Order: sequence, then structure tokens, then C-alpha cells
Amino acid sequence: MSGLVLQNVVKEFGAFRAVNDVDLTVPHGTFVCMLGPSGCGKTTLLRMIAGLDLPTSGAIRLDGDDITRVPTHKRNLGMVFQSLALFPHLTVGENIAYPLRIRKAQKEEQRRRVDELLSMIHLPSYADRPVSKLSGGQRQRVAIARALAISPKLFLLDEPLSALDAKLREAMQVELRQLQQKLGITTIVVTHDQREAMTMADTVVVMNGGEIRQAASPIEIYRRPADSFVADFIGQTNLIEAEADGQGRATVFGQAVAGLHLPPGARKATISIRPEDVHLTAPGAGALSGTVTFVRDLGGTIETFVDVAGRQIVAVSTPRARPEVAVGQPVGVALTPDVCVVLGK
Amino acid sequence: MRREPPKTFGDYAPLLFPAGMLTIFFVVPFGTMIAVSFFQRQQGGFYTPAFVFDNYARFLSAFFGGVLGFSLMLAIAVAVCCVVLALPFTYLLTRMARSVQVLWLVALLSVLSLSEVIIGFAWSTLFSRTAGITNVLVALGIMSEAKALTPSFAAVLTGMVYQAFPYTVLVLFPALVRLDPTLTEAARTLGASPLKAFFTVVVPALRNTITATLIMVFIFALGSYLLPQLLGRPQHWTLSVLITDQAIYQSNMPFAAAMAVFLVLVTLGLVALTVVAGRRGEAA
Amino acid sequence: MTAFFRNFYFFVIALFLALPLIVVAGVSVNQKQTLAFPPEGFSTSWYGEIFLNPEWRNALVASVTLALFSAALAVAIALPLAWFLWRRVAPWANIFQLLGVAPFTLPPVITALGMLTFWATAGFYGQPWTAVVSHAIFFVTLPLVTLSLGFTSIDRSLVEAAATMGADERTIFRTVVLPLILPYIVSGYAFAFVLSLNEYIVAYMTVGFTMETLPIKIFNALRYGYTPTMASVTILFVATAAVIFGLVARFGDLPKLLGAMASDGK
Amino acid sequence: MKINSIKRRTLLGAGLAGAAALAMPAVLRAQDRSLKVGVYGGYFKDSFDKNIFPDFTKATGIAIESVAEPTGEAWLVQLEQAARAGQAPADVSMMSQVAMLKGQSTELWTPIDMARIKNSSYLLDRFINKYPDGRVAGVGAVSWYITLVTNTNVYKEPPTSWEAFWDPANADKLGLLALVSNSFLLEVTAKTFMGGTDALDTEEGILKAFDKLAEVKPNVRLWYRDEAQFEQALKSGEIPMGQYYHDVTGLAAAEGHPVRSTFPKEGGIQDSGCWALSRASQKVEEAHIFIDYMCQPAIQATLSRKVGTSPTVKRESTDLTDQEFAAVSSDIEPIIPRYDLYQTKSDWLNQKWTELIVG
Repeated sequence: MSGLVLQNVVKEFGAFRAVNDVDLTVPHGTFVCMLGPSGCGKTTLLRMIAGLDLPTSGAIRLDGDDITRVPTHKRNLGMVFQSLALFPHLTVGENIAYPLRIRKAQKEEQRRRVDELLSMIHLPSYADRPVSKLSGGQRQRVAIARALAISPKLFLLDEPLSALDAKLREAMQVELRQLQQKLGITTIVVTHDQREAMTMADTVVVMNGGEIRQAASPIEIYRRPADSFVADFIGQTNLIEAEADGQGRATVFGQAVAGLHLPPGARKATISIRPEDVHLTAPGAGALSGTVTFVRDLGGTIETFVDVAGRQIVAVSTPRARPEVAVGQPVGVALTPDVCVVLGK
Repeated sequence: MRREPPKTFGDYAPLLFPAGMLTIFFVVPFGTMIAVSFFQRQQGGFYTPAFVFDNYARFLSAFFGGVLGFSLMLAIAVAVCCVVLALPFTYLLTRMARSVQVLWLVALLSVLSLSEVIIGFAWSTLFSRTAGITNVLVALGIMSEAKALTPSFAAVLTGMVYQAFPYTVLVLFPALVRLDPTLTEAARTLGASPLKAFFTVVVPALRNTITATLIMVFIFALGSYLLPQLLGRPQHWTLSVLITDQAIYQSNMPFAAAMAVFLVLVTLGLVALTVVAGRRGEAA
Repeated sequence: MTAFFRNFYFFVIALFLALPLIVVAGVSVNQKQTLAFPPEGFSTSWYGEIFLNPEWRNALVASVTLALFSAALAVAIALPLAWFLWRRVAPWANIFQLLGVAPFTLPPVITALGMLTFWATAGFYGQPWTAVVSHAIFFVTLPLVTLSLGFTSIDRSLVEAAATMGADERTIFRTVVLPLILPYIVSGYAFAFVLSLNEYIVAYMTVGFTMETLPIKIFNALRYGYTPTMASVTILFVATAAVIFGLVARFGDLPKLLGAMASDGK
Repeated sequence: MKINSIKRRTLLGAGLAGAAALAMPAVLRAQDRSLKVGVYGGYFKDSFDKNIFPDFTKATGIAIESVAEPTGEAWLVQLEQAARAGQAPADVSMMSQVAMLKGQSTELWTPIDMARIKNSSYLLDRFINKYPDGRVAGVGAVSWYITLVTNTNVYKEPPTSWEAFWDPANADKLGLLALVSNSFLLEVTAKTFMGGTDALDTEEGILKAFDKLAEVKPNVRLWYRDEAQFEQALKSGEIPMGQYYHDVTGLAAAEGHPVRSTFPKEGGIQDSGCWALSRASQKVEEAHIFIDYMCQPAIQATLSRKVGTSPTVKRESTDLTDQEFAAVSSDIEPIIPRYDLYQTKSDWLNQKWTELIVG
């Protein structure tokens, strides 16, 4: 099949298992973001895909070919490093032309391609500048252009935007996504910024402890997190312990919640409910009762922190869709059963 | 790039030439020297192959112990003087305008090309009674009568510091020029005077570099055999002088080799000690 | 106040460095063949002597040739070694690093005698190239140290980046590593060159009887009579060094060559 | 370039050698007769190159390649190490007496066939250096005196005796040679205070001499190894008294420097150098011709006049005038160094000496 396939990939550093039995299929042309806290193994996985590290066991296939042991320089990759790794001894143009020069492309061809890429990244006429004279965002683009110079089969980016300030980063995320869609190139980005992943990816791969916890579209990940780690890592959420009452219903904090069911046979489960799905009501009225402890008014939205039986639940709502409550006031918390996600272990 | 153990012959290939050269042209000659240090000295002649400890036994006397002690002390003194002089100098230099830096670096590199003989000659002239600096001091009315400052320990020390100073600066330069300037700025904002900032921030931050430089100058000074002769009295002669004496003037190669082996061992021991102490200090 | 202090400090150092040069320069213009200081009379003939007297001229040529080749060989030994140690995980290879540093820690006379015995036994004793090899081994420490320092300053991701772009090991070395390490090669070479130029005992013990280098000649002068020529040669050397390094500074980045990062790197 | 020419020469040589083996080897050998001769570098070598070697080549057809030796001792080490490997950096070398004895112990010197040295009859007996079994190891080349030298600005009147070294008035004013085996101060002490160098026959005698010599220490400013170091200081008056070479001092005085050389009443120290042939040398024939040539009274006289050395041949055989002779020597009975001690007791003497001056 066309695309990238990882099969049972394991990477051990001494006694430490950095990547534990990872299976993943990335169809041709998709944009994948690997997301996870630092040390989760996402960069190691990317380096194995690039051939910079060799898996301890398992296989990596690209378009049907086993490339597990193919040396990096024969993989036809484009990669952007966290440090960008622009060659300080070369100019912008020479940096971009580097992969073409390695492949002994004609000088003329090199120049044409460099110009093309420079205009693509909106830096025309920068070819003769030394790399050191560029701003952070410009370096970023040069690194991207350089990685794309040979129209690689795989486009790999390791925390590519982490050095940029927030505003520039958001703009670059959009730009990068648009570029990838235009070129239709299989792209894998490693990031620890979930917002970045949500913005760009077709598929988000959430990793923790060397394992893939969930690989799905951003909205799926958000709406249907596979486990409490994913639920907690992606966006804000309320994790609530629920117990079965023996009649197929679930109770939360000792109060039954109508319409909420746990999987058959489960005595206990954790449910996740996003703050925007938590509705505040008047006390009583079939809702959980709690006390407001803190209100954060962000203008566009209001976050209300409610203490329910000693646990904190956050509700987010627009100013109008919310009762006027103040700190210390009792309030009702309504959980809509169909947006509650019962998490697997 | 991931560093991985070499596997194929091609991976080892770069090592072949250096390893071969060092083995053939250093290990073999030095091994010969070690072997010779156990050979039997023929009085008034040369030596015959044997395996005796006489040469080491002869060395283990109060007299040679004293000379070794003096050599080490001198080398340490030179190293300390050089670093004490060169560290603030280099630090200030790296904070100066580029053109000034370049001027000084060119000057230092030029001074490097002075031969040891010339340095010895120049300083013995400068320290002499007849043409030396004391005459200037007399002319300025600071001293009443010109006098000779050589031979003396101070003269030896001056000559050797002079010789090692440019090296010291050049070794310190890279580390100091790369030192994050915000470090001292931070210290200044926290209320440290420039001098205090230098001693509380720059010096500790450069501890490893300073240690490495001390070791380098120390070793450099330990090998010096000409300046102590030209500028010092016999009691200021280093072990290197005696080694040269034994090897060349007494044709006593076994004894010279034994002293050299001993000197190298002591040197390596001291270097190792310094490194270990440095590591421990760091860990603490 | 601090500025005054600093300037005073720099002045003292400058004076310290310059004093011997003043003496040597003064001696070199003595009219008669004597090393009087302050000079008696004035004559620049001792400078002419360097080039007109075939012995001094030959010694000059021999020294410069020896230094050129031995420094090159020292770099040729140090470069692959430093590269290998940087590139590969091979703890046992550190033994060669140690071997590379060791010659410099030996008393020079021992290195010299070891070399003398070695070359005599090998049957090449007295061949000019044996001095080149001996000096290269003796001074390999300097390029090895500067190159090791240089390699640690190379961002490994640059090498990885080159690999992802299709460069194999050799190409990476040629197009990325070499250009980046070049400044350190130059400074390592320069150190070895200058030291070789001034080295006496090893040169004497290996080729002293077939060719006379400048230090040997100056040493002989120490033994058999000072002559102002040795002072004039010294001044010529210092001046040449100043011109060479001045040119390097004019057309290159001297502080960077000596280990400073590119001024705009950070 | 060099490599090319060497290659060509070897090729040429091989070709010629092949041809020669067929025809007349003797002629070929005569054509490239040459000899490498080691003499002390600097002034000595310059003088020999200018005044002696060209005439020799003219007279014998043997080309001389002169090699600069730094000191006899360093050269000895080189000759010895090279000879072990079958090489000879020089065929014939001028060697000091102590170096001669050291070389004897390893059979470094090819014995000289005195029958082929016709001019040896002129030699003074003490300048023929023999192996213990009577074979001749070296033949006197030149001799020279080490005398008591002073700066004339500081010392208006010349000292008359070596005792001046012991005079407390000369505190911190002396420059003496730093090695036991080239300063010969033990002999000076013995001759001045102990009735002659025979006093050094026993270890007690030597120790007594050391004790006496220890009294000189406070007067010594410089223990020098390299002559020029002292010469400079003597000329400037920095170190106004010491022991130094008679010939060189004479030259300096002639150039107008305020120095003088005095033969003390106990005599100057007469040291000498021998021509010796390395056992690794193949040029035995040429070496004998060279040594024979150098023993001619006329050559010795030329050396006295041009180099300033004292002749090794009987004075009567030379045509030196009284004045010329006085310039290089003296009629006062010289102190002849006890070279034998520096071989049989070398390490002990050296240890004692080093402890004396360093301690």
C-alpha cells in the first residue's frame, strides 16, 4: 500500500524502552501530528522514520518497501530540525540548493528550483543572504524550503515552530498546513503543543510512555478520547469517577445521572466531560449540587470552578448562556449524558 | 548524527592513519625509552640490556626528591601566575572592540614566535646590572644604584611566565569570548560590583577551562630546560635540566629515561588528581 | 576609574610583552659583532646577513620547510582522529586521544632521544623527512586539542540534516564538517607551525648533522658566540608572524579562528 | 624536487655501480672520495671551512663535508646511537677526551693504524688517545687552554693565582663552567691547594677537593653550560671574573673588549680534542689520510694562527714565533685534567658535583 507503515517498532536505549511496540499507518498525503509530553518517545519515533536512529526491532515500510535499514541519505526525505540546522557556512540559496547539489543537479536547475522555493516561502531575492542575517521566522521558512527542495516522499518536522513567538507560530501553522495541502506530501510533525496539532493535522497521534495512546482525527481525539491520558492531555476536561449502581445506571458523587451508562460488567469507570459541555443550572433540578469557588471571566467565555463533593469541576460557557453566579453561591451542575465519554482503562 | 559504534572496516578507516602514526612513531620510541630505563648503566660508557631497578633506586633520594619538588613547584607557580595574569586580561579583551582584539591577538601570536634562547637572552639583559631595567629605575630616582636581578628565582619565573603567557591567553580566549555576557549583567543587576561579578560569576563559570589551562601551562613549564639555566642559579634548575644533563652530558641514558618516566608518571598523576578533584567538586 | 585601571593593566601587560622585543631589536642593529644593549652604533647589515649568508638563509629555508610540512602532517594525524572520536562511540579509541596528547607532556629531550634511537634503528637516521615526522608527532597535541574543541562546537543536527537531504558520510564530511572545522584546522596548524619553527632539541637529535634549522643555529650561537644575526632573525620572525597573522585578520575572522563563535552566531 | 634528484642520483649510482663492477672499481671510488668531518659548530667550523678543508681537498682530492657538532658530549650520544644502527653521521669527529674514553668503552672508535699516520712522529705523546690494550682510539686534533679571565674595567690588575676564586672579596662575581667533566675545577683545586692532581687518586682526596671547592660557591654568580652566556657577561662586566677559553678571550680582547686571559701561576687547564673515527664509517682509508694531513706541523701552525688553538705537535717542529706561541699557549706547566676519573668514577663524581652546586 502507498504510505508509511510502522510495524511493532521498538527502540531501546540500554534498559530503557523509549518506543514500545508501535504500530501506525500513515496513508499517502496525510498530515500527521505526533503529540505527547516530553520524553514520550515521539522524537525517537520520528528519528527512526528518518533513519537517524535504528529500531531495536520492528519494521518501517514506505510505499510497500521495507526501509527499516536503509541509510538516511537514501530515503529521499525532507526534514526540519528543532534547531533548524541551517548550515552557517552557506547562504540561504546554498542551503536550499544543498540537497540538489548532493544529487548533482545542473547548476541551472538548482537556481531555478531555489527561486521557485524562495517565492513559495515569500522570501524572493534572499538567495545570497547569509543565514545568520535572517529573523527567526525567516529561518523557519528557509529550513522548510530546504527540506522540500527535492519534493521528498516524506516531510518530517521535529518541533519546527517551538522557537517562534506565539503569534508567528500560529501564522506559520496555517501556512505550513496550506503548503502541505498544496503539495500533497506525506507529512509528520512532532510537537508537544496540542493546539498546533489540532490546527494542522489530518491525524493526531497521541503518545505517552513510548506507546501510541490514540491515533485519530483531531475532532475525534477531542470528542472521543481513548483514555484519561488523552482526554486530559488534549484540551481541558473534567475527569469524574463514576460507579455502576447495579441497575445499568451510573452514579457520580453518589447521585444518579439519568441516561449515563457504564459498559456492561464495569463496576467503576472514569468519565470525561469537556468544560463547555458542563451546564450550570439553578441548584436542585436533577443536577449535581455544588458551590462556586472561582470565576474567570475571559470576556468571550467564562470559566466557572465549582466544588462538587470536594472535587473541582470546570464549566465554560458564553456569558449569555450562563446564570449569574458568584463565588460562594450554590449552583447546579448538569452533565449531559451523550457528551460524557466513558474512558477505557 | 547518532554516534554509534563502528561496525564495518570502512567505519574504522579514519582511525588507521592516526593510530598507525602514533603507534609507530610514539609508542615504539617511548616504549624503547621505558625499556632503556631498566637497562644496566655502564659507567663511563653507555648501557647494556638488562632488567634492573638501579636507575629508579638512584632517583629515589632526598636530592632528586628536592629537585622534583622544586620543578613541580616552579611549574605550578608559572601556571598560577600565567592564569592570574591572563584571565582578567583575556576577559577584558573579549569585551573590547573587535579591532582592539585583533590587534592584541596579532601581537600575542607574534610573541609566540620568539625562540626560548632569545627570550632567555633578552630577559638576562633586562635583568642585568649593566644594561637592565634597574638603570631606568635609577634614572627615575626610584633606586639609588643599578643592580643585577639575575640569576634568581624571580628571573626564572618571569622568563617562563613570559614564554607561557601568550599560550595562556590563546587557550582562555575561546571560552571567555563565548561566555554569555548576560551572566555578568545579571550579577550586576543583583548588586555585584564589576570586580565582584568577575570573581563570583565569571571565575566559577569557567572553572573547567581554568583547570584545563592550568594543567596545560603546568605541563608546558615542566618541560622547560633552557630558561632555568639561563636565568637561574643551579638550585633553580628543573628536573628537565638534570634529565638533559644525564642524557647528553653524562651519556647516562638509562638514568635519564628513568627520571623522564618518573616525571611523566608524576605529571599524569597530578593531572588525573586535578581532573578527579574537579569532577568531585562539580558533583558536590 | 575602572577604565583607568583597565588601561593601566593593559599597559603593564603590553610593556611586559614588549620589553624583550625592544632589547632584541636594539641588539639587532649593533654596528659590531657584539650583543651590546643599548646598541653601539647603528647598522642594518645583520638583517642583510640573514639572506646574504648562505648558512643563515639555508637555516631559514630549512626551518620554514620543516614547520610547513610537520604542521601539515600533525593536522593530518589529528583530523581523522578527532573526527572519529566525535563521530563514533568507541571508548577504547580514547586511548589514541591519550597517545596524541602524551608526546607534549614528555620532557622534550626524552622525545628527542627516543626519536634518535628509533630512526637510527630504522635506518632512516638523518633523512630530512624524519624530522618532519618527529615534529608532527611531538606537536600533534595542539591540532588535536583545537580540533576536538572545534568538533564539540559543531551542532550534530547539521550533520543529520545533511543526511536527510541525501548526503552520504563522505559528502557530509566534505560539504558540512570540513567547512565548519576549517577555522580550527587553521589555528591548530598555526600553533604547530610556530612551535615547530622554534623547536630545537628534537630537530637537533634527528637531523642536526644533516641540516641546520634556525633554532639549531641560534643554539650553536649560544654555545659558540652570540651574533646580532640571531637577534635580527628573531625580529624578522616576529615581523613575519605579525604580517601573516595581520593578513589573516584582514581577510579572515581572527577571533573566530582562535575559537570565538561567529560574532553574529548568538 | 629533492625527491626527484635523489631518485635520479640513486638510479645513476646503481647504473654506474653495475658498470663499475665490470670494469674498474678503483677509479670510480677515487672519483667520489669524500669524508664527513664533525667539528664544533660556529666559529670553529667557520675557521676550518675557510682555512683548512679547501687546502686538504686540493692536496688529496678528497672532498670534505663538514658537520657542526654542538658539544662533544651531545655528539657522542648521537654517534653512539647511530653506530648501534650501523650509521655514521660523521666519519671523523673532533671529540673531547672524556667523550673519547666513553666511546672507548663501547668500542665506538675504529682503531687508528699509526703506521699510516706518518706525521704522528711530531705529536706530543699525551695527545695520542689509546685503548687500554694499546690500540690507538684517537689522535690529537687541537688543544686549548682554559684560563683565569677577568674584565679589565673591574680588575685593573690581573690576578695571578686560581686562589682568586676563593677570595671573599670576589663574592658573587664568578662565572664557572657547570659540569664536572668540562670545568676541571677539581684538578684546579688539587693543583692549587693540594700539591697536584695526584691528590685526586683516592676518594678521600676527591672529597677533600670537593670540600675546598664548596668554599667557592658563594662567589659564583653563574654556572654556565653555554659559553656565549658567560662571554657576554664577561665583556659587559656583569660577571667580571671566571674561567674561560684562552683563545676566545684573546680574540675578544683583540676586538677591543675589556677582557683579559691570565695563565695563573699554577698553570692553565690544557684540554684537547682528538680526531676519532666512528666504527660505523666505511671511509677508513680517507680518514687516515685526513688525520695524517692534520698532524702536519704546518697545519697545526696554521690552526694556531687562524683558529687560536694550541698545537698538539712539538713546538720545535712548528714555525710559530714566540709571540704567536704565547698567544695560544704558555710555558707555565699546564694542569692536565684527570680524564680517567670521569670515566671510572663518572656517576659518583657527577652526583657529588651536582649536589655541590645545586644543593
